[in-house]
Amino acid sequence: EKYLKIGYSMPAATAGYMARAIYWAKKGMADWKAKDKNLEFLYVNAENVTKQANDIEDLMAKGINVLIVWPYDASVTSVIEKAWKAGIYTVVMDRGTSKVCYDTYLSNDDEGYTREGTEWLSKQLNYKGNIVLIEGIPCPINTVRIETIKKTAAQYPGMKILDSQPGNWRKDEALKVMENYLQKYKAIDAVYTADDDMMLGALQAYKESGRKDIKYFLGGACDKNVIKMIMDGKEPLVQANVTYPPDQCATVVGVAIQGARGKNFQGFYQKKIPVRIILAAELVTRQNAASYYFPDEP
Amino acid sequence: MKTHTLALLGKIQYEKVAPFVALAVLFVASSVLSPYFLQIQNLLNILRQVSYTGMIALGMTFVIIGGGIDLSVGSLAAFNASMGILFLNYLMGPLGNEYLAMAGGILAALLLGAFSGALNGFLITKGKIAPFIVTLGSMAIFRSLALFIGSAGEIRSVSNYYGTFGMESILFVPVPVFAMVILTVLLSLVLNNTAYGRYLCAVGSNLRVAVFSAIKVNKIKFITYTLCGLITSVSAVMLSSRFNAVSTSNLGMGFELDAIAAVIIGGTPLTGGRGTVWGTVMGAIILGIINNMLNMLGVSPYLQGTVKGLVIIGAVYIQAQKS
Amino acid sequence: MKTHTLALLGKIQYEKVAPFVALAVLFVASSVLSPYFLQIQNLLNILRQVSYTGMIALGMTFVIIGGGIDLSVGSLAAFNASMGILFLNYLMGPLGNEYLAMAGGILAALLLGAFSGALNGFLITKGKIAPFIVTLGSMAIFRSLALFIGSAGEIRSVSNYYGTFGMESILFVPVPVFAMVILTVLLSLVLNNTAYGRYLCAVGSNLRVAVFSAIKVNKIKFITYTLCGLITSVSAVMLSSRFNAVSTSNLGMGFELDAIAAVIIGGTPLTGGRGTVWGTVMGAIILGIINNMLNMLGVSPYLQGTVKGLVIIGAVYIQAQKS
Amino acid sequence: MTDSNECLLKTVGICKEFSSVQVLKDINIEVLRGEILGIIGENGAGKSTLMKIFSGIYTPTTGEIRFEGEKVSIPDPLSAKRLGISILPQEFNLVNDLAVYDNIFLGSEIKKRSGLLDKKRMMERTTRLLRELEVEIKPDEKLEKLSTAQKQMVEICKAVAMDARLLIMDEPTTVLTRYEIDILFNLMRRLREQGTTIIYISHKLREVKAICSRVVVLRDGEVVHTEMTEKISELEMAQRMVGRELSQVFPERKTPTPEVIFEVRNLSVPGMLHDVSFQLHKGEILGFAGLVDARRTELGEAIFGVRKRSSGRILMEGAEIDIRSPQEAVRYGIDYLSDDRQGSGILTSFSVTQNITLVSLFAYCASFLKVIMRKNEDAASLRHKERFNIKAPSLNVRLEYLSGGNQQKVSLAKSIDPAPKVLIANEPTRGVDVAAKHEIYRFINSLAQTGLSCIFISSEQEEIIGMCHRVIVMKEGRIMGTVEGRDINEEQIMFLATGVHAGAART
Ligand SMILES: Nc1ncnc2c1ncn2[C@@H]1O[C@H](COP(=O)(O)OP(=O)(O)OP(=O)(O)O)[C@@H](O)[C@H]1O
Ligand SMILES: Nc1ncnc2c1ncn2[C@@H]1O[C@H](COP(=O)(O)OP(=O)(O)OP(=O)(O)O)[C@@H](O)[C@H]1O
Ligand SMILES: [Mg+2]
Ligand SMILES: [Mg+2]
Repeated sequence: EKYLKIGYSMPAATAGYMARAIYWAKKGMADWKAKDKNLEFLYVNAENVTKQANDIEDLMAKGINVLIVWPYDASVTSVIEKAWKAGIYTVVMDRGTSKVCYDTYLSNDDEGYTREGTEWLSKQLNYKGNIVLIEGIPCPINTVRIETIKKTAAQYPGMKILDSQPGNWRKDEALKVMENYLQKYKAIDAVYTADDDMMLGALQAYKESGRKDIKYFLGGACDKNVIKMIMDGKEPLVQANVTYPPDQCATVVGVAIQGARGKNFQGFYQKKIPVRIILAAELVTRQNAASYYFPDEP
Repeated sequence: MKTHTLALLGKIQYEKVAPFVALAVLFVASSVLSPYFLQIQNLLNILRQVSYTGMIALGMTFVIIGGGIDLSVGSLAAFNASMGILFLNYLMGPLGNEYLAMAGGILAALLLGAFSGALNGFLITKGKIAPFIVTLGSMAIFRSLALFIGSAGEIRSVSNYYGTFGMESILFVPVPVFAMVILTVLLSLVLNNTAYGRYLCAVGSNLRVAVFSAIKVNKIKFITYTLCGLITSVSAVMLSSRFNAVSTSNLGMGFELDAIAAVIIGGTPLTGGRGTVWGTVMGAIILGIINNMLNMLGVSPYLQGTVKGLVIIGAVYIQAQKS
Repeated sequence: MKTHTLALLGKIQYEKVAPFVALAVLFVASSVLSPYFLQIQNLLNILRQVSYTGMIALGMTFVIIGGGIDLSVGSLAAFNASMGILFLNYLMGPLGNEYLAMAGGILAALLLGAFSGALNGFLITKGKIAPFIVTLGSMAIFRSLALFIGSAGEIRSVSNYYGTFGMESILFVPVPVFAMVILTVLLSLVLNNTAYGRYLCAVGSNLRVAVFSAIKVNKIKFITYTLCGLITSVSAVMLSSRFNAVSTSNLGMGFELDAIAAVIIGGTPLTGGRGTVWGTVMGAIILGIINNMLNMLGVSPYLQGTVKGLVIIGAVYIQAQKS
Repeated sequence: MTDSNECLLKTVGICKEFSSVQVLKDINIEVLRGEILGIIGENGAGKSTLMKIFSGIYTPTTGEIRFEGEKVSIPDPLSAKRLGISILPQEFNLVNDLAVYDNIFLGSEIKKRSGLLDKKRMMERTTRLLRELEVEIKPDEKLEKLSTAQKQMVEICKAVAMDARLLIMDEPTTVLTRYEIDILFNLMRRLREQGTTIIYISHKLREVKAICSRVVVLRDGEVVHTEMTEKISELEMAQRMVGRELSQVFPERKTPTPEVIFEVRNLSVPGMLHDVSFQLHKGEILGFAGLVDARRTELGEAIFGVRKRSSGRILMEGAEIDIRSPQEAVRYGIDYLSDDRQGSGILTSFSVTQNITLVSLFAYCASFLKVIMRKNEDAASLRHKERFNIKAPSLNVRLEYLSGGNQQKVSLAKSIDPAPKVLIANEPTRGVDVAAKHEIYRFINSLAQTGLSCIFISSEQEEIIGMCHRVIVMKEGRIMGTVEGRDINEEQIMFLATGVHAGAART
C-alpha cells in the first residue's frame, strides 16, 4: 500500500457543531490508523482564514501528499489551489471553494438542510403560521441556509417569517434574541434556528417566559440531547430534526485514502472516485430518531 | 470659598453622574423608538441579560482602577464553571444529596475562580510581567483547558435543581440581577470606605508614590486579580446554572471586551487611579439596551455592528463633552 | 562616576535587546524540537506568515507609544481590502488594463485606510473620547460595513495578477516580508530621528508636559492613528492579494490582539512613552514561531492554547527578569 | 508710570477665577526691559497662576496683557513661545522617558537639512549649557536616572536653551544648594547683560534681594507693594507679604538626650553610597549638607528601604533591624519625606485628607475590614491644615488645585502623620513661604523636644545652620565629615562639601 502523509485542516471548535465535527474527524483518523500502518495524519485547527492559510503552508512544509481541508470559507481557495497544483491529492469538504482546485469534494447539502426543515415545519403548521428565525454568524453558509428558508417558505402564502436575527450559533445569544422576540411578538407559531444549540437556548427562553402560543421549535444537525428528546417524545415542542452529519469528517478520511490510492468504493464501476459527493439531509422524527443517536459525541 | 468648593465638587460630581446621563438619554430614545421597550418584562430581561457580564465588569473595574487589565475573564468563566459542574456531578454519587453536591460544585467553582485570579496576580506581581500579557496568556490557557476537559462540547450537570436556581426570582428580581446589585453595593463600599479601596486608587494613580507611602503594592494587586477571578466565577456559576451546562467552546467568548467596555463607558479611565462601581453598572446596562434595541428594531444583521458602534461612541461622547 | 553611567547605559541597552534574547531562546528550542523548523522554506513561511500582522503591529507600536490603542485594525483591514478589490474590479471595465486597475484598487485601499485611521484620530482628539471606546466602536462599524458590502461572503478580485504579486519574492524574500522590513527601517528612523518621533514619546509619556512644551498634541495623535490606518491597509492589500479575495466575515479577525501582543512582547509598555520598532518585529516573529511549532509538533488542537499561552508568558518573563 | 518702550510686558487689570473663586484680583504690573523682577508672596498668593497666564497655560478671566506696548493674547504655550516668553515652571516640566538633551530641546529641536534631528548638535549645545551650569550629567542620560537637583538643573537649561526675551523662573532654587545658586545667578546676570528680561519667583528673600532690581509683592491675589530692592529689607519683604509682624526665625534648640535611638553602620549602595555610618540621638535634629550629587537622597531612600543596600547594618534603639521595604521602615517608626514632591511625595489626584492619611491610614480604620472612619480622618487633616495653614478651598479638593507650597505642606503633614520616631526630611520646606517655614521649624523643633529624632536633609544652609544640633556633610556618596556646635557655619560646611575653602568655592 502507498504510504500516505495526510494533512487535515479544519476550522477551530467555536460552536457546538464544530466540536462534534472534530470528534468525528479524530475518530475517522483513529479508526483508519488502527487498520492501516501506512498512514500518517497531521491534524490542524484554525481560528480564522489567515491562520488556516498558514496551517496549510505548514502542512506542505512537512511534506504531506494528501490534504483534507474544510475551508473557513471560499476565500481560502487560492491557498488550497497552491497545494493542489503542487500535486498533493486534495479533498475539500463542506464549505466549497470558489473554483475547482480539488480531486474530490465532499459536503453536506446546505440547501437541502434548511429546505427539509422548512417543508416539515410548513406541513406541521399546515402551511399557515408565523415563524421567527435565529441566524448563525453572518457568513456564506448562514446566508445560503437563511435564503433557502425564505425561498421555501415563500411558496406558501400562509407562512409568515416575522423576523431573523443573529444568535451566532450560541445558546446564550439565541436565548437573548428569543427573550426579545417574545417581547416583540405576541403570537408566534414556530421557531426555526437550523442549529440545535441555538434551538435549545430559544426553547429555554420560551419556557421561562411561561407563554403557551408556540407549537414547534426546530433546530438542526442532530445534537445528541435533542435527538434524545425526540426519541423520548416527552417534549412536544421538539418533534423533528434534520441531519447535517458531522461524521462527514470521518467519512472524508476514507474518501481521501481511497482516492489517493486510486481506488473507488464498492459497487462503483468507475475507476476514479466521484469528484463531488453531496451527503443527503435527512429528516429525523420519532420513528427513526434512534438510528441518529450517538451518545459518545461531545 | 464655599462657592469654590461647591464648584469643584460639582466638577468632580459630573464625572460621576455622566454615565447616568448617557443612560437616561439612551433610555428615553429607546422608549420612543420601540413600543416594546418599556414593558416591565423587557426591562427585567435586559437587566438579566447584562447581569452576567455586569458582574464581571465589576471585578474588571477594580483591576482597571489598579492600573491593570484582565483579558482572561471569559475563558476563566468557562473553565471554572466546567470544573464546578464536573465536581458537582462527581459528588452526586458519594453524597447522594443533590443540594449538598450542588453546594460543593458551586464552592469548588468559586474557589477555583479565586485561585485562577490569584495565579494571574502572582505572575503579574512576582513575575513582573505586564498584566496584558499574563492575562492574554491565561485567556488562551483557561479556554484550552476547558475545551480539553469538555472536548469542546457541552458539560451538563446531572442535578436538575442546579439548572433552576439561577433562573428564579427574589421578589420579581431575577437571581443574577440580585447578585449583581448586592455585589455592586458591597464593592462600592469597599472601594470608597476601606483602606484597600484607597490603596487601590493610589496604586493605580501613581505606583511610585504608592511605594513611598509604604503601601504593599504587590499585595494590593494580588488581592485585586484574585477578587476579579472570584467575582467572574460567581457570574460563571449563574450563567452555567441558566443552562444547567457549560458550552466549553463559547461560554464567555468576548466577555473581556464587553466587560472592559462597560467599565470605560461607566466613566472609569483605562489609565486607572479612580473609577466608580455604579458607573460600571450603568455602562453594562447601556450595552444591554443597545443589544436589546437592535433586536427590537429588527436591524439587519449586517448593519447591527454599525449601529452598535455608533451608539457606543455616542454614549461616551455625551459624557466626554461637559466634563 | 564613569562606572555608574556605564552601568546605567548597560541597563538601558538590555531593555532593547531583551526581545532578541527571548527570540534566540525560542529559536534554538524550536530547531532542537522539530527537524522541519530549520528548513529555509519553513523559515520563509514563518516570516511571510508574521509579516501581515507584523506590519499592523508596527502601526500599533506608534499608537501605543503615543499612549493610545487601536482595536479596529482587524476590521479596518477587512473593510479597506474589500473596497480596494471592488474598486479594482470596477476599474477593469473602463480601464481594461489589468495593471492600471490593480494600481487603482491598491491606491484606493491605501487612501481609504489612511482615511479610516484619520476618522479614529478625529474622534479621539476632537471628540475627546477614549481611544479604547472609539476603536472598539469602529471595530464593530468597519466589520459590519464589510459584511454589508460583501453580504457576509467573500469578495474576489477579477484580476489574476492581483492574486500573485503578493506571493512573489524579491531575491528570495517574499514581497510582504520585504514590505515589513522596509516599513520597519522607515518607522524606526521616524521614531528615533524626527521631531514627530520625539513628540510622540512626549505625548505618551506625559501629556501635561507635552502641552506645556508647546507641542500640538492633537496633531501628533491624529497623525499617529492615520499612519496606523495606512500601514494596516498596506498589510490588508498584501493579505487580500495572498487570497486574491477578502472574506468579509472573517479576514482580520483577532488581528488587534496579535498586533498588541507583538508590540508588548517586543518590549513596548502598554502605558506608552517609549518603545522600539525592531522589538515589535521580534515580538511578531516570536508569535509566528510559536504557531508554527504548534503545527510542526502536532500539538492537540485543544491543548494548543495552553502551550501558546505558556510560551508567550515565558517569552516575556525572560525579558522581565534581568531588566 | 514708565513709558512703553522701556517696558517689555505690562498687565492691565488681570483677574483670574478658578471655578468662581478669585485667585488674581486686578493685577497691574510692569516688567521693564533687561531687569530682573522679583515676585514674592505667600503660598497661594497667585504667583504661579500669574506666570502661567504669561506663558499661555491659563487665560485670564478679564484684563489684558501688553507685550512691547501692543495688546497680545496668549491662548496657548505656543503663542507664548512665539513672543519669546520662556518659563521654568514650579513643578518639573520634563519627560522621564526621554534623554536629557531631548528634554532640553523638546518643542524646538535642531534639525538637519534633511529634516531629521541633528542629535550631534543638540548634544553639543546641551553639553555646553550643562558645563556653563557646572553640572556633570551626560546629555544622553535618560531623565528618570537623574536626581531632583539634577532635574532642576536640566529644567534651567531647557528654559535658557531657547534664548528668550522674557525668561520666567518660578522657584528654580528650591532644591539647589548655595553653590549651584551662585552659578545660576552668574548665568542670570550674563543673560541680563545680553538683554534678556527675567521674572524671578522665590521664597528665599535673601536671593531675591541679591539678584533682583525690583520686587513685586502679592498677597491673596493682589499687588500690595512694588519697590526697588535696595530700598527694602528682607524682613520688610516678609512682613509685606504676610501682612503682619514675623516672629524670630529659628526656635531655641534644646540639647538632645545622649541616648542613641538610631544608627547606620557601613551602609553601601553600589555606585551610589560608600560605607556611610552615623548615629542619631533621641530628640536630635541631624543635618545633612552637600552639593548636588551628594547622594543624600540616596541615603534617605536606602534607609527607608526603597533602594537595595549591598551592605551595612541599621540599628533602632540598639536592636539591629532589617528594612527591605518602606512598610517595614514605617513599622519600625521611620518615615521619609521625599524631595521629589510630585514624583514620589503626593498624589495630585487625591484630596488633601486622602494624601495626609495615606501612610497612616490603618490608624483611621475600624475592624479587621479596615473600614475608614471619615470623621477621625477629617479631624486629623483639619489639625494639619490649621497647624501649617494649608491654603485649600476644602479638605476634599484634589491636590492638583493647590499651590506648590501648599502641596509641600500636605506632603510634610503626610510624612509626620504616622508619628514616626525617626523622620527623614528631605528638603522639608521646599517652596514654602517664610511664615509657613517658621511654623514648620517651630513644629519640627517641638517634636524634637518630645523625642522625635530628625534626619534633616536640606539645601538651604540657613536652615541647616539654624535648626540642626549636628551637621554631616556628604560628597558623591561619602561622608566628608561632621560639624558640631560652634563649627556649624557656612565656611566649614562648604569646605567639607567641596574640599575647597569657601572663599574659593564662591565665584
Ligand atoms: N487649577 C486650579 N484650580 C483651582 N484653583 C487653583 C488652580 N490652580 C491654582 N489654584 C488656586 O490658586 C491659588 C494661587 O495658586 P498659585 O499656585 O498661583 O499660588 P503661588 O503663589 O504659586 O503659591 P506657591 O508659592 O505655593 O507656589 C491657590 O489658592 C490655589 O489653590
Ligand atoms: N553622574 C551621574 N549620572 C547619572 N545619575 C547621577 C549621577 N550622579 C548622581 N546621579 C543621580 O543623582 C542622585 C544622587 O544625587 P542627588 O543630587 O540626589 O544628591 P542629593 O544630595 O540627594 O541632592 P539633593 O541634595 O538635591 O537631594 C541619584 O539619583 C543618582 O542616580
Ligand atoms: Mg507657585
Ligand atoms: Mg536629592
